[in-house]
Amino acid sequence: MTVEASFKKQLKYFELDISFSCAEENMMVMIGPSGGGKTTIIRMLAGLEKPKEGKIVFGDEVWFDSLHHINVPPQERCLGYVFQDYNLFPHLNLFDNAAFAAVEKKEVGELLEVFKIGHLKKRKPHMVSGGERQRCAICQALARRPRLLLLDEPFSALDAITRRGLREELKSLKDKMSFPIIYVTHDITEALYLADELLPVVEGKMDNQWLQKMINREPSTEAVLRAAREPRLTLVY
Amino acid sequence: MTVEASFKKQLKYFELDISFSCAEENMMVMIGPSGGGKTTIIRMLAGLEKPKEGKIVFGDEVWFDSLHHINVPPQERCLGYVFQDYNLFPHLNLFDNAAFAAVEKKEVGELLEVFKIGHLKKRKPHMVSGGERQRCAICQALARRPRLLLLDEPFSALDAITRRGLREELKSLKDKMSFPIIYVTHDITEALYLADELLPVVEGKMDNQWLQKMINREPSTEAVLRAAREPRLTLVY
Amino acid sequence: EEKISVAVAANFISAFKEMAVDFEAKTKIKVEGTFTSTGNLYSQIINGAPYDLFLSADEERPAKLNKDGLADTPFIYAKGQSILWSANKDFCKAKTWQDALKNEKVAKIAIANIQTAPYGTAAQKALEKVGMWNDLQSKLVIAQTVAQSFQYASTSAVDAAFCAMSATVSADGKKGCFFVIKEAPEIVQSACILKRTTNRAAAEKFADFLKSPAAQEIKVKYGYR
Amino acid sequence: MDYLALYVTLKLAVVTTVLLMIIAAPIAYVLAYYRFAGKSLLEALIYLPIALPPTVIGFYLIIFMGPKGFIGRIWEMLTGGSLLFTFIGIAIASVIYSIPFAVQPMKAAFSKIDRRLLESAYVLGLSKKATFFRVIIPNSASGIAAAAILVFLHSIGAFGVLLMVGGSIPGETRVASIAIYEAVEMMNYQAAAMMALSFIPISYAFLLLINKLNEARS
Amino acid sequence: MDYLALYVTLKLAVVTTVLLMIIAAPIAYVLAYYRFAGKSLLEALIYLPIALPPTVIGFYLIIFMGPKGFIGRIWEMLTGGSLLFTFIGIAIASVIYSIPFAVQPMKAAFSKIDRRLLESAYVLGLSKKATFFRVIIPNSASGIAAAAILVFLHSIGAFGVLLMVGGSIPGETRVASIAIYEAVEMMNYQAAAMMALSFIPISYAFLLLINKLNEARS
Ligand SMILES: Nc1ncnc2c1ncn2[C@@H]1O[C@H](COP(=O)(O)OP(=O)(O)OP(=O)(O)O)[C@@H](O)[C@H]1O
Ligand SMILES: Nc1ncnc2c1ncn2[C@@H]1O[C@H](COP(=O)(O)OP(=O)(O)OP(=O)(O)O)[C@@H](O)[C@H]1O
Ligand SMILES: [Mg+2]
Ligand SMILES: [Mg+2]
Repeated sequence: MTVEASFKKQLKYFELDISFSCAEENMMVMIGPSGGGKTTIIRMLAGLEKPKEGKIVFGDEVWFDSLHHINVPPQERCLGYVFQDYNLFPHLNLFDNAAFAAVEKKEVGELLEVFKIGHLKKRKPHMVSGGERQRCAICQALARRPRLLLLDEPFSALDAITRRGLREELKSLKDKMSFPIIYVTHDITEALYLADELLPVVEGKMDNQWLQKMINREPSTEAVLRAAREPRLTLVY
Repeated sequence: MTVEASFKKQLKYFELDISFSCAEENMMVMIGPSGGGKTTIIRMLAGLEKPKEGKIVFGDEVWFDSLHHINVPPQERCLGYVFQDYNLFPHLNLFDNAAFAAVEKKEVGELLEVFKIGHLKKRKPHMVSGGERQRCAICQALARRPRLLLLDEPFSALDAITRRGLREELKSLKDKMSFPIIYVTHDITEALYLADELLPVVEGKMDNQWLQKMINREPSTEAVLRAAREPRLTLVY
Repeated sequence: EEKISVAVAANFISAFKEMAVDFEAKTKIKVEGTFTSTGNLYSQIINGAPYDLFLSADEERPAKLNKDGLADTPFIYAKGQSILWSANKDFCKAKTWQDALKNEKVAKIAIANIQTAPYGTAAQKALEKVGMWNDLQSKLVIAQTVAQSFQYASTSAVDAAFCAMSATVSADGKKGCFFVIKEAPEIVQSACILKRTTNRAAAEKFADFLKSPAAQEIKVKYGYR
Repeated sequence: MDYLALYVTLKLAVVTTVLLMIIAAPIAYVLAYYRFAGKSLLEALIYLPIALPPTVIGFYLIIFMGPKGFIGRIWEMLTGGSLLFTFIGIAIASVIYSIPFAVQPMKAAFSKIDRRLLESAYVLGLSKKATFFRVIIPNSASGIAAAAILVFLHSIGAFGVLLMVGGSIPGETRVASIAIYEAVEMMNYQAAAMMALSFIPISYAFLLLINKLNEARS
Repeated sequence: MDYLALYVTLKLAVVTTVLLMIIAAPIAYVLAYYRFAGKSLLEALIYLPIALPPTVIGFYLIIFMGPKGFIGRIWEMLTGGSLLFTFIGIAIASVIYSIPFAVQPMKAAFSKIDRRLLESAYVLGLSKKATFFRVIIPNSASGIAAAAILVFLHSIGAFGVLLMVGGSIPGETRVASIAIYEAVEMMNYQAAAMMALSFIPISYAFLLLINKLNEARS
């Protein structure tokens, strides 16, 4: 199933105006400066925010169409969404959180193991570390067997090694379940590694230049000054 | 002023047992796997959690001493702490949040500008993006002119360019104010760039091997398989 | 087991309870009382409350029920006497109650609500008769019921209170002293059998009992006539 | 000491509390999350039972619940019996009398819940109703406890209303507070004080129970 | 319509609400954040005024506030006057009578506050007291509003207690609920209904005010 979306919305300091599509089994990575509108885009896909105009089509379902006044509520879009601030339900332990909307309760235990928090399943969210909470939120989203997965900086609180492992797991899970994934990250290496498609979002619009600028940044005078101390690392992921 | 700390505490799955010191004007970077105890260490330094035994000395002040039953409350430690989940006060707008414990109200406006959220100062925290909230939390911590700055993944929600800029700002601010900084990050490049000292924390203990393992990881069979697709980037910061 | 339900004006509780016990012993008919202000009982009755008998604190309401076809002809079941009571025994050293009230030290006097409580109306009439009503206005404290008027006096919240003779037989009542207010009209309390009663025979038996010498004895014991 | 009256009191308080928790929750939900014309007016009406003196409420309840009243007639059609002067009658009166104490704290608790939790539940496919039971209710425990405490204690003390609607039928509608009232009216202050003191252990036990439940949750 | 009584009622309700917000906040704070032996017992005592029939509370208040009572004697030493049958007297009675309605919702709101906000305030150097005023209070707005609404309305309807402590002195202690009670007793049901209906706009206006304040905050 392919997601196709195009929408406009006036935010306070710029207009969001973007269109993109993400094919089945593909992973689209959104990247861009802070405050650029990535989370807002994800929220619109999830049905939590309403574009001023535009259209969202998933496969042959129309989720949103400003012309025909169609707006499918989040419940019926059947997707997985890991929020940027990964809020779990504070009254439930990690297992119950992950199992909150699970299709098969059995899978939940496995998922928690895959994400290496199986031993913490009896703990409440405030009793575990930030990275552990984040991983639980991913389990929660996956356990409901979504048709589309929205991940808003899901690994931001994880160390490189854990992150690397989980990214692999996510990839293989995706292959098993075959749904499109839209992924927000600030880590370009990660973006380039994961992405089937890249969507650089700057001030609400797609901006391919930004990515270029970011990677091959001309060493400015300032940068030269710093160069003495800066490590040049070749990261082997 | 130098911080010296050593403490022990039994956590559920491992024992935290570590000692370190961080000299004035130095930045100590803590890095390590998720759930390894970094946040717990920071919380102990802040006085929010009590080690089972140990000692924390800041300059000539004793903040904590299990032998002499000394435990200076967080209020009197006069430090800046950016929490991992950067919780701002939901009832205040960004300006009031940053000014919450400011020594000079005048500085607050400047700080917000430095961190590029000056235009958002009238907004409530739930009305801005994750990265913007995070930057505000840093302003809040700095505005109180702390004697020691604790940063728990302060830039995790920021894109590389913004991050780069802010890191510079932080560095120059630090030079102006001259306080020790303890910094948690998952970004090794960042760690190596910023650190005067590095503290790799694994399962509650210092583990220098971990860093080695992380950087020069032997390409495993798995990694070889992946190699075809993996980009090898040279990041110029 | 036979049973009747009686709505009783709150001032008559003590006497009623003893009568009920006596009556039950004699007739094996159980008597249940509901006690509250006459006004409340009245509004219950006109809204269909399942009482068999109504013992009012006045004559007016039973008469009205009778007129509206809700009750039989009323009869008088008790007469009460107004008194002026004080917790301070020195208070009664004066010759008359008028003199006692004129004492400088008497700053506050309780009286039951002159509009809603029969004892309040009676006290007002007595004061008017002796020409003290206007002068005492600033010292008067209004209690809602005659029992409350007595409470004020017994807790020394006021220096003296117009209340019912029946108050003097209680434990606290015995601790103080009182004047009988002869100038006050007697408080005539009348009762009636309600038309909706489901057990007329038993209700009539209790009505008769109220007029019997045995009941009279209890009434006197509690300060009624 | 009138133990039967104490028993009726407890029974009434428990019944009222349970019923009101069920009735008040949806009302509080609507007040906390919806905006509509006349909402404040509706709220004012719901809260009216606190503002009115108990005798006045009792007075109107008699009218409504009496054989000629709206509720009374429906009840008679359904059951053939009368509502006034029965336990069910005082239970209904007590529920109406205490509604505001259940609605207000629940509304406050519901409206305090982090919107993001609700959004999270919606995205996970939960209907509004399911979200209410699985997210809102469990995260409002302290507000619900507050409501339960206020309602329970308030219905122990309720008296003016019950006397009007219930009379004083031993074992059925005669509650402890009526017994106290009668003792006071009879100037039997010691008996009144004894009875009133017995409320302390009852309230205490209930508070302990609620606090325990509340702690177990969090 | 007895406008003077209505005026006294409003004045009393406002005074009670303001006083209770100030008195109840620290009590609620202690109950929400501290654990100590006998806490539940203390709580039960604080809540007792709801559980007791108003006439009983009134009775004990007369004793305490009377010339021989503890409070009454202190007051007389300080001011030379009597406390009973004055506006201040009924204000005190009304405060005591409504304490539970202020404490319970505030406690619920305080205990719901995210611990991390408190930690953040402590680290920023705020004392517990400053944290209370700058973090806890502003983030408990809905609970405080609930408390204010309950207290305000409850003191409008308070009547049994006031009747006893106040003595129905026009312009001083005669509140509207007493006027209603008298109208009912005198079988003047229309006047009672009129007076009771006048509570609706009053309650409505107050609710609007509180809701506006609450919205402005959030
Ligand atoms: N609820 C809101 N109401 C109004 N404006 C908002 C709201 N949330 C965010 N914004 C603003 O909209 C813009 C886009 O925010 P968004 O959260 O989509 O950015 P983002 O790309 O996700 O940023 P980050 O990488 O920092 O998370 C920002 O300028 C932000 O201040
Ligand atoms: N409040 C708590 N009570 C008990 N255990 C806790 C609590 N918070 C965290 N833990 C546990 O203590 C360990 C260390 O947690 P900590 O938050 O210090 O890790 P961290 O290094 O900061 O991890 P991350 O990088 O994911 O933030 C973890 O195993 C975690 O589950
Ligand atoms: Mg975002
Ligand atoms: Mg952490």
